[in-house]
Order: sequence, then C-alpha cells, then structure tokens
Amino acid sequence: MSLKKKRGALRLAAFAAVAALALAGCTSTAGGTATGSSGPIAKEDLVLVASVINTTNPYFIANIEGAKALSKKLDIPLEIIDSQGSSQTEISKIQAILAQGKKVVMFVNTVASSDTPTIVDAVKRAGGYVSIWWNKPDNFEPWDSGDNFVAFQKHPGVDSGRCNAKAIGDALGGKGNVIMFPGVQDSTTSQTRVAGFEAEMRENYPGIKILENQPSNWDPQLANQNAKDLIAKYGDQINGVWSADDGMQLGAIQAFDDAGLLDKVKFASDGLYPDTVALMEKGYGNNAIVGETFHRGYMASAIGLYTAYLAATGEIVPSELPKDKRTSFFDIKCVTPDTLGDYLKYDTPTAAADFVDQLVEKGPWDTEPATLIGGGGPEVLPKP
Amino acid sequence: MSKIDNETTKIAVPARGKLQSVKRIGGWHAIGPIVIFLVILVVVAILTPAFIGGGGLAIIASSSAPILLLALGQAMVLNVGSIDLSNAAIGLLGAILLALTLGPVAGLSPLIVLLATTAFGAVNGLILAYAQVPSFALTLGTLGIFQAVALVASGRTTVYVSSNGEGVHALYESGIANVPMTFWMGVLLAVALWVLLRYTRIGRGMTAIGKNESAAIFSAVRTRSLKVLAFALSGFAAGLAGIAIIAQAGSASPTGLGSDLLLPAIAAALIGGTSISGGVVNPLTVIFGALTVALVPIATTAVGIEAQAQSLVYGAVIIGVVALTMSRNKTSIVK
Amino acid sequence: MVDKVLSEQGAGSISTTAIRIRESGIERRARFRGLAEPLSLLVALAVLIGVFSLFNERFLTASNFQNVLTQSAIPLIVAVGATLVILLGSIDLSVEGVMGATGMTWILLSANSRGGGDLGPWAWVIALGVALVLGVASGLIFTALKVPSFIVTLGMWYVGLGIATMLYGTDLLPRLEDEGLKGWTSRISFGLPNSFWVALLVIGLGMFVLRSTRIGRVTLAIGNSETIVRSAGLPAFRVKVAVFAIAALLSGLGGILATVQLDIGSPTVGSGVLFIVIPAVVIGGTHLGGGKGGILRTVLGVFLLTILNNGLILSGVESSYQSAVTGAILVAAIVFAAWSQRDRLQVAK
Amino acid sequence: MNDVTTTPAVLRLDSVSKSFGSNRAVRGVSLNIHSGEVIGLIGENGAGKSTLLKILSGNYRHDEGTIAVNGQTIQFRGPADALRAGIGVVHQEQSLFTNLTVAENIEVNTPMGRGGVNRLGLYNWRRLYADAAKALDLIGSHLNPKTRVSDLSFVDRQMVEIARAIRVSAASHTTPLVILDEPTAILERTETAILEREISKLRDIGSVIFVSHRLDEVMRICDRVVVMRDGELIADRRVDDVTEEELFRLMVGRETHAAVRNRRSIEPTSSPVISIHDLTRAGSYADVSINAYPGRILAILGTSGSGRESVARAIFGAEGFDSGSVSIAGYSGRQLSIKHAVDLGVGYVPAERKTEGMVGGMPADENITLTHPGSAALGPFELPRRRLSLARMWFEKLDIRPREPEHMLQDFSGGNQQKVVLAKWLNSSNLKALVLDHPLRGLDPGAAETVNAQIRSVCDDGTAIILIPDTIDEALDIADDIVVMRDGRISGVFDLGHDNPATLDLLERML
Repeated sequence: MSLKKKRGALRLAAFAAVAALALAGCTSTAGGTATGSSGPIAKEDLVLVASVINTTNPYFIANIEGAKALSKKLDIPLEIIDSQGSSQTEISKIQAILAQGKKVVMFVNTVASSDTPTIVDAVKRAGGYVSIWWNKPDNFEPWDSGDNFVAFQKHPGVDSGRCNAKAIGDALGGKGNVIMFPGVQDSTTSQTRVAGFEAEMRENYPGIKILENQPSNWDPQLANQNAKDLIAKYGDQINGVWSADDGMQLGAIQAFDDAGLLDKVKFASDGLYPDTVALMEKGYGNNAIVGETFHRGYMASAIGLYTAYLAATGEIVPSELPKDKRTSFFDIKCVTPDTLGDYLKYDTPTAAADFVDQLVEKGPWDTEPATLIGGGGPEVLPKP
Repeated sequence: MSKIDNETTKIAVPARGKLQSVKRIGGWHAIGPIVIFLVILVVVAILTPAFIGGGGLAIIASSSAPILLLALGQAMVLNVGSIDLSNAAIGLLGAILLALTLGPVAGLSPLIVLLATTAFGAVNGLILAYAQVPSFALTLGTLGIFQAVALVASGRTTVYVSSNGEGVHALYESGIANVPMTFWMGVLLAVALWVLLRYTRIGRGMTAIGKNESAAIFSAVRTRSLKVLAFALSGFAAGLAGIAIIAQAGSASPTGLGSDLLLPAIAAALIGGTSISGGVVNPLTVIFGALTVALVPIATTAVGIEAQAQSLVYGAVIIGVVALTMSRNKTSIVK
Repeated sequence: MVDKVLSEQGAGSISTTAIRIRESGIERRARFRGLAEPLSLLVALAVLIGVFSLFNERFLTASNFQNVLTQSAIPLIVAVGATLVILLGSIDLSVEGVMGATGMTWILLSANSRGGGDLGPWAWVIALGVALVLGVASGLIFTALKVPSFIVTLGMWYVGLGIATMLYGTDLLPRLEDEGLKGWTSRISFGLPNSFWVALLVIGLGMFVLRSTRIGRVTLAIGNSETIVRSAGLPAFRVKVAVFAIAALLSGLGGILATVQLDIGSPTVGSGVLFIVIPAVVIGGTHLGGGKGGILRTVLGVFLLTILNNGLILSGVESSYQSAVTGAILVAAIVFAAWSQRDRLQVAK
Repeated sequence: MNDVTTTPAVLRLDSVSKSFGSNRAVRGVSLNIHSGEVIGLIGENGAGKSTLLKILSGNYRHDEGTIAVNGQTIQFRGPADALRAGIGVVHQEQSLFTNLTVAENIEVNTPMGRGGVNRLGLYNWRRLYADAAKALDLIGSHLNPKTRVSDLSFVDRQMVEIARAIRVSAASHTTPLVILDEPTAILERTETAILEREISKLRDIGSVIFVSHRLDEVMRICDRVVVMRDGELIADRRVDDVTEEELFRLMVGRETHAAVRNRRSIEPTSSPVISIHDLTRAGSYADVSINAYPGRILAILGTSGSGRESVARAIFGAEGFDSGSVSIAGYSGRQLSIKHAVDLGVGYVPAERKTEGMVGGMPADENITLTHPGSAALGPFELPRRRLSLARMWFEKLDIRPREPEHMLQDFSGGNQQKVVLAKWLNSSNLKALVLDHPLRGLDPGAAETVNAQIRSVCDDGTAIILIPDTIDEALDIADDIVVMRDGRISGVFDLGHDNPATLDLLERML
C-alpha cells in the first residue's frame, strides 16, 4: 500500500469510527426520552441501587450494609456504585446502570451538591426513583422536579455541631480554648456542622475561645498532621478539639496521644464510629471523648432506598407528601459517655436487619432512632 | 519526566536504493486506540447488551467530554515535549468563574472565561519559555496556585449559576445523534487541532520542537512563542472543559465535578497515542483515548464487577490498554 | 604534509601544558559545583526558618522541631525511593496505592481490633512482600513491555488502592492493638522521633546504594544514557526492575509506618504523600530527565516542604491560601535556580 | 615500524558475513590483525564498516564465517564477551556516562569481582580509583580518576574511552585490540595530535583498528590500510605501498575531482553582506572584525579555544555578545535574534548535525520547508503536495539519495542529511549569507566532496559563505578569504586571490 493511500485509509477509519459512534447513539434515543413518573412499577421489575462516595470510609460501608439489609428484606436485587470520590465517575456509573433499562430505586450519597440535578434528571428520564442524601443545591427541591426525585434527606448539621459544642463546653466547664477540624471546605455538611458548633459556643459558652480551624478534608492522615502542627503552635493551651467527623477525630486523637496531651484535652465529633464507641467504652485517655452525635450509615441508605421504593410501587405519591417529607431532616442523638450504653445495640451484627424490619413496619419517617424532625426547605444556619 | 526516545536502528543504511522503514505513519500506533476502544465496547456489549441498547454510547461520550477537552490541551503540550499538570485546575477555575459571571454578564461570560483560562495557560507558557524551567515542576507549582484561587473565588462553596444558564446548559441538553454538544465540542476541537498540526506552519513548528528542540531553534522556528501557544491552547481547552462542566452540572465547586480530571486526561492523551516525550500526537485518536478512559469505570459497573474490586480492575485495564497501543521497537528507550 | 610537521615538531609540549591547565581548572570547578545548588537550598531553608520564627516564637522550639521531624519521616522514606526512580529518568506515581496495600496487609496480619491472625514479624514480611510484588510488577511491565513508567505506576496506584480496598472489605476500621507499637513513630529516642531514626537509616542506606553499589551506579548511568548502558552490556533490565522494587518497598515501609502513626488501618493511608514527594525531589534539584541529582538534595526538599507547611499553620496563614503559597514558592525556587542558566539555545521541557 | 607479520595474529576473521533481511551488509570479510599493528579501516558510509565493528564488539552476531582471537574460535554472545577477549571499542559518538567519574567509566566493563566491585555489587572506591589510575597511566594520561566526565574536555574524554577499551584486557592479561571509530572526526587540530601520540603508544601494548574518513591521518598513523566497499573488503595495503589518491579511488570507486577550484577573481567591490566590527564576548573572543562578501567563501581558522564557533553563532543570533556590532545586509543591531538574522537572509549549518541541524524524526521534505516554506505554504497553511514536489526538486538538484523525501531524515546517510540541511537554507528566496560550522564533520570523503561542490555552487550564485572548516586543507581548498583566530583574537587575514599563505604560517597563527 502506498504511503498516501495508507494515510487516507487511516483517516477514513477514524472518521468511520466517529460516525459509527454517532449512529449508534442515534439508535439509542428510544429509551432516553421518556420523562416523568410512569405509575406504579411491579416489584419484580425493580432493582435497588446504592451509590456511595467511596468504599474505604466506614460510613459509606455502613451505607452499603443498610442497602444490603433492605435488599434482603424486600427480596429485590441490589447494585452498588462506588464513585471513587469523583463526581464524573458517580454520574457515569449511575447512567451506565440506567442505560440497561432497569427500573431503579436509588439511594445516592452525592459526592458534591452540584451532582444532584444531573443525577435526578437521568433517573427521571429512565423512569426510576431516587432519594438523595446529604448534599444537594439549596434551591433544587424535590417538589420542583416531579415524583421521580422522591426525597432529599439528611441529618441536620447545625444540630450536630451544637450537640458537640455542648459536650465540649460542659466538659470544660465553660472555659478554655478549642481547635476545629472541618471537612472539605466546600462541603455543606461540614459547613452546617461548623456553623452549629460556632453558634452554640458563641451563644452559650462565651468563655470558650475558638483558636483556629484547619480544614482537613475528611482525611484522618491530614487531621493527624494538622493536629500535630497545632499542638506545636498552641501546646497545652488547647483544651478541646472538635472534628467534623470521627475519621478526622481518630487522626487528631492519635496526635494528642503521641504528644502526651490526651489526658488533658476533650474531644467531640460527629458519627460515633464503632471504633469511637470502643474508645469511649474504655474511657480512653481519661475519657477524652466527651460527646458524639449518633447516626448510622445503614439507617441513611435504608431510609433513602425505602422511601424511593414506596414511591416506585405507588404506596406513596411524592407530590402528595408534605414538604418536610420531601426535604427531610432526620434526628441525630447526642451521645455522652453516660448515655453511650443506649446505642450499643445499633452495632450488633443484626442491627441493620433489625432496623430494616422496623423501617418496613413503621415507614421511613417514624423509625427510631432516626425519626423525621423537620425539613421542608434548606437547613437554616444560625445567624453569625 | 518519563519519556520515550525512539532511537532508530541505524543498520547500515544503503546509500543508494530504497529506505526500508516507513515511519511517517505508525500503522498500529494510529489505529490502536480506536481498535482497543471498540474491542472493550464489544466485550461490554456482549456481557450486557442492554447497556449499549439503552444509550450507553451517549453516556460514555458525554462523560468523556471534559476528559477529552483536557486531554486535547494536554496532548498539545505533550507534543512540544512539556507537560501541563495545571490544566485540570485551570478548567475547574474556569467553571467557577463561569458560574460566578454567567448571571451578571450573561453571554459575555463564556468569552471572558475562555480568555481568562487561555491567559492562565499562556502565563504557564511564558514562565516556561522565558525562565526556562522544567514544565513538570512549574505546572505543579501553578497547580497549587490555581487550586487556591478556585477555592477563594468560589468562597469555599458550591457556586450555582444564578441566571442565564440555559444557553450553556443547552450544550449538554441538546446534541447531535443523542450525544451532547459538549462531546461534539471536543470532536470539533480535535479536528481543528488536527488541521493545525497537519496543515499549518504552527503545527509543523510545534512538532519539530517536540522531536528536537535544539534543531528547531537553529531552524528559526519561534520555539518560545509556539510553546506559549501550546500552553495557551491547553488553557483554552481547559476553559472549554470548564464550560462543559457547567453545562452538565449547572454549578461548580473546588472539589466537585471536574476536580479530579488531571490524571484521567493525561491517561487519555497517552492512550490516544500521544508520546509523553513529545513530537507524536494525533488529536483524532485522542478522542478514542478519552472515550476509553471514560468507558473503563462505566464498563466495570455495567458488567457488574464488585464495587470494591473496580479500582483494581481500572488500574490493570489502563496499564493493559497502553501496553497494547504503544508502538515500540526493540531499541526504543522508554522512560 | 603539514600535519606531520606539527606532530613531529611540538605536539608533546603543547598537549601536556594544555592538559595541565585544563586539569587544574576542572578540579576547581568540580569542587565548587558540588556545593552550589544544595547551598542555595540551605539558604532558602534558613530564610524560611528565619521568617517563620518571626511570626511565631513557638516555631523554633524543640517540640516543634521534633514535630517537623516526625512529619517529614514518612515522606523522606518514600522520597528516597522516588529519587532513585527519577534518577533513572522514570517516575513512580504508585506510592499512595502501594502504601495503602502494604499498610492494610500489615495491620490485618498484626494484632488488631478486628482480631484475626496476629503473625507478628511475619506480618512485616508478608506486607513488604506485597509491596515488593507491586514494585516488581511495575518494573517488569515498564521494562519488558515498554509501557511508560508514568502510565504503569498510575495504573499500579489504582491496583494498590484496589488491593487495599478489597482487603479492607466492609468490616470495622482495623485498629492497632499492640501497645508497644502504638505511638511508636512519634516517641522520642535519643532526642529524635523513632520514625525519623528509621528515615535516617533509609536515607543512609539509600545514599550507600546510590554511591557504592552496582545498582546505584547503573541507575545513574541509565539516567545519563540508556543507549550507552545497553551497548556497554550493563544490566539495565535488572537494575530498572530492582529500582522500582526498592521504591515500592520503601513506599510499603512508609505505608506501615503511616498506619502505626495513625493507629488505624485505612486504604488511603498514603493520601497526599505523592504530592509532597515528587515536588520535594524536584525542588531538591534532581532532574526529571534522570542521571543528575541525589538523595541528600531530596532530603532538603522534603524538609523545605514540611517546614513550609508547618510554618504556614504556625504563622496563621489562612488554609485556603496554603496551596497557593506552596505553589508560588515552588515556582519561585525553580525559576531562581534556572535564572542564571538561561540561554537562548537552552532547551526547557 | 616493526615487522608485524612474524608475530601471531591477535584477531583472525575468516569469511565473516552478516545480513539484515535481504541486505548483505558484510560479505565474506577475512582479515588478520597482529600484535603491535595499527590498521586503518576506511570506506564510505554504508560500506559495512559499522556493521563489521559491531560484530567485533559483540553487538551483532555474524551469520557466516569464523572469528578467532589468539587462535581460538569465538562466537560473541554480547559486548561482554568481546571485552573479555580483549576487544575494546572507542565509539564515534562518545559513549561515556558524563554524570559518573572517570574511574567508573573506565571500570564500567570490568566483570564483577574485579575493578573494585565485589560479588555483592558493592563498590570499593579506593580499589576502583587505583585500577583506573593504572589504566590511565598505561596510556600516559594524567587525568584524575575522581573527576566527573562532564568536566572533561573532548580529547580528555577520548582518553577515558581509550583507557576503558584497554582496561579489560589489561586486567585479564590478554593483548588488547582497540577499535577507534572515527575518533578524530570531532577533534581540533591540536587534539588530533595528542590522540595520534596515544595511538602510537598503544602499539606497545596491543593493536589498533583505526577508522577514519581523513585519509591523510590514516596514511600517517597506520601501518596497514584495509578498504571496504559494498560490504566487502576490497583492498588490504601497507601504507608504504599506497597513495591517498589510490585509497580514495578504492573507497568510492572513482577518481577524485582533484580539480582545484577556480578562484573567483571578483574583488570585494560590492559592499559586504555581513560586517562585524570589534565584536567582543567576555571570555570567548575580543575585537573581532570580519567582512563577508557576496560570492566569496570566508574561512575562519582556529583551535578549539579560538572562539571562532562563538563568532559564527553570534552572526546567526544564536549567542549574545558584549560589545561591538554585527550588521547584516545593512541592518545593524546590538543584539540579534535567530529569527531576525534569518529574516535578514542568514542561514546556519550547525556542527552538531543530528542534535542541532535536523529534526531526524521528521520527514526530509518537512525539514527542508521548516524554516523557509517557499511555495509549500500559503500564509499559515502548508500544502503537503507542493511541499513534496519542492523537496523532490531539491533532491534532484543536490543529488540527495535515495529520492524519497517523504522518509524520516534520520534514515538517510550523513552526507545526504547534510544536503537536506543545506536545502533547508537554500529554499530561502532571500539567502544572502550562509554560516557553515564544520559542514563536513563525520562525512566520508565521497559525501564530503559532493557537499563541498554544493557549497561552491551556492557561493557562485552570489551568497556570502562563512566557513568554519575541519582542517586547514579544507580552507585552502575552498576559501577565498581566510581569517585566523587565536585565543579569541584575529591573528591573521589572508585574501587567497593575492596571498598564498603557507600552511605552516597559518598553523603558527593558530597556536
């Protein structure tokens, strides 16, 4: 083959491939244009889908656990989506599952707030039902998007922050210095918790001074390093440490332990990971952990999926629900070392299954300990 | 930096008679990325026919759009023998700027953003060309700067398009053959860059720089300007990626959509047959590199690989794909 | 012929004087050149320390000194391996994946809160064995299949992360139960943190390998010219695989130490290390093209970045700006280093 | 000269052949080399010299025939085997690790367990330095083994190469055979003299194969000359029995065009194209004033420290200068850029052809139109078809072979590459002056002759040529004016139309 011909052939091949792609895309329009809900779907046609941010954080693993328990309970197959921390991966993988023409009942723990509209839109086109957890744009409400976006659900961050602030404030007797480790800076979850913590301190513990906050990106390793630097900076001036989640708290505790300061510092954080429970039970570091907020990933995914499931099977009609059942805040419990014992039952091997049993019995809004406590619009931040 | 030196075997080239090797087109090198993509696609189609039937290709194409745009810019920089580690950060910054300005200045906003990102890229190029520092280290530094600017500009939160977002959103909503315009934007850019590289003096000069910069200097090629241009194009492509992000999400945040596209975009450029040491690039095959990079994670989900094993599979496939598409000969040196 | 005249007449006398002059010049230059670059790094380091100590008096205290050393230990260990790889002219992006896989293997085989088998020292052997396998795999794919190291190690990053994730499964966070090891990394022995002693040992070994072993010298030779290495019949293949294996072993060691430091096992135990290590090697003055540079320079680079990060926090710079300051200093450092050598014929990649 | 035939053959080749596909690169070569002998190996590029050398150095395996070292038949499996047999090669392009010490480079090939490297791969530096010093001593060099090679001058590096080549055999007490592959191609006059001295010393400890394109050197240094053509060894002569002209004829298969150039009688009446005045660059050259006229060739002679290359680069805008002026075609500026110089009509052929002169990985036609596209471009756009036809025109005109301009330039032979580099400048519609830095470097005599012919014809077309030649002979052969530089200053100016400087006179002004 002559040089020129070869080059031409190559070009042809490239364009042919692009064209083929375009044509293939063309033929696929059929399933894609259907919009809006399409009435009750038979249970046999459903598939549960749980999308989590990654599969390495205990919270997201608990999400999966809850989804599995519900899948077993309802006897509906389950698919798990690992977003690998990337919005793009999350969206593409969700679309990949939708493209297979399944009728999905979906729970999405979104990587970023801004992913929500795209995901909702895709699910809507495919005629599925979705509940979004934790992150969505404030002005993007379920009732504006039809029945396929069943609900947005979360635990209120302000309450969590306030709860932690009370624990630290009381443990320090209303006086002392505190450092803070927020999560990723642009996360609303972290922002609301920070706002709640700061407001509570300002309003009720004027004797407590917030020395500094160092965003630690939900990363235990980074929290550990930042804690080390802040220990070097403030030394024994630090009396209290707040972290936006337990993962970062574990890193921070280790840093204070290494510095020999653990006995003198009080910690509070959100999540009450089983590992934290173990530390609190032991009274680790002179009862260093004074306050936690309790909620479980398996509860979130089970609630989210079950709400969507009810909508899919026609047992609820989302558009007829009050707004607080579309944008919903679920209770979190303030835990102190004294009340810790009440929560151990939620970490037994059968806890997720037990919760799901309860959930199916009582519905998504009335299952202890995660009952509906508010909603109907964006979380209101305390005035600064 | 890793690089590939292709030292041709000088086996007693006969002074008279025909030269044996035809090197202008490395056959497999050019077709490889296309074939690999199609093979993976066929495998997925066989395993889950429903996926392809349900518009899977459109999904792959639309999710590859930002990767493609960034990969094209990266490929231009790789072609002049450099690397741009900051282009994804520029793209995200562009998205944030677009989200901020679309309300106030409406239609002018995309223009402003493209100008800004092109300028950011050009600044990289100017420092590179005039201070003569290695691009890897330079753009690693500017990466940090652009990230911080994005964080501060966004007010450390998600920035939503307040109004006038319809036009940009239409790029994602509307499409040709059910594939969103954002992807076709990438294809258009690829074709434009292909023309630039094949049929213009600018492209010839860039390739000459990538293959032998000293010789390019002594041939009076404007090496500095062309390097600045390559980086500016990378910034421009990043701006388009920013627009694609806004088109898809309607908002942008420092850790949201598009915040982790650097390595996928480089991988896309390399899978698309771009040489990491410079001088070899074909924007048209980069399209398939980007499609492949977007396809792999989708494919792992579509064929039902367990979530926790997906990362492993992704890594192995990326290595495998490049191993298959690499053009190599016995004496070439790979770094 | 004329040329004959020259060689008969006076070539001897000309050549010897010429060589002598040149030789003396060479020795002077060589002695000076070895010092110039590290010296400017040391100056930069001193300036940073000076500025930061003005902002916060606690910056220059023994406890902060120990803090900085503890924080630099793991990046230092990983950076020794990264330097060797970069001296080859290659790059290793897989460090965080290897750290995750190794750390997770190690903690699951040591006494941990999940229970399971406590294999004691064998946990170290097996965990480092995992690192070795990943490193050898990278090396072999890179060398035998000629896939650019950038891509091989990028893929290996995900593979390592995948292994860690799969090992981790869906169970509780594995927490270290061995009281002797808890907090071992930041405990002080003979005035320095334990992990820093390990880093010193690794640096020493690394320098020895680079200076006085076949692997080290051939590494430098490959970075200089692989073509010549091959034509000289030197074991390029084996050395390249060995260097990737060493780098992975050191990443693995870093992963284990990071796990000890955090007290809990996490697949992402190495997060952020890559973006300290590579800039540190570059700031240290090791050429990304290979062949030029060294381990001590990298050590300075790691210190520079660690101190910078520590100092920014101690000086109270808002965290949003920290990456910008680090980036700006990186740019300034390389521009400063390159400025005097600018030349219109210079090739900058 | 000792009578070598009585000593036993160190190396015996018997009907050695090597093919690459259908291309028989080496055909039935038989050759005996005795101890204490210096053999010259000459031949055009592509005659099979390199392949033969690669067989001897163990890089290629021969297909047919036998190789015997000290009477024992050997098949080399790799470079290490050849080294063990005492055969060391000093490559044409230097093969030293510039970032390592002299000692390491010398010891690099010593097998494990010797030369300061023990079985575990650990270095014993003291032993290493001592062994290297011994090897250097053997060839009479005083280099410090601890020096890094990047700090060495070119000729010193060559010494290191030679020391390395004899190192293995010195250690194993075999008679070394050193193959010097065009060692003088890039050396300056004085440096060549040093090298020649070294080669004659090697006679005492072993034997030498000396490959060169400079026939005068071969005649001077060697005892015996063998000529290769088309893969065959076609002549084996003692230097006493042969003339340079005869060697040339054997090599290229035709007579030399000994025709001495008809010197132009054109007096420099027109104004100079290039005029440099009191040009000074600290540490390099000072107060250099040169005028180059259209249609005349001006050669600058000097040694490596003379600064002549820097002057040439300053004219092309590739190097800056501190004071003085360069004016090109009436334009005078303190600092020029390359782009500006090229726009004014200057072209430059660099000495380092492969790294500076050409983009090897690009096709020849694209190289030709890289700087001046001529009709191959329409504004910013390239016209591939016109580019190809333009390139074909130059291929015809300059007799570049093979006539396949669409091929990668790196696949062409050196002489043809150099012609492509010339064509790149000739393609300018506005070429006023051409600066040629060692244009014949590395070319075999046949190729050199054709390149020279092209230079002459370019000059005849009215271009001013500034030439930095390899040898004095080259200057006398082709130039109209000669400027001699010494230590950065002009030490002599000759107009060959009037003056007839003796070579010795020129040499004296250089040193």
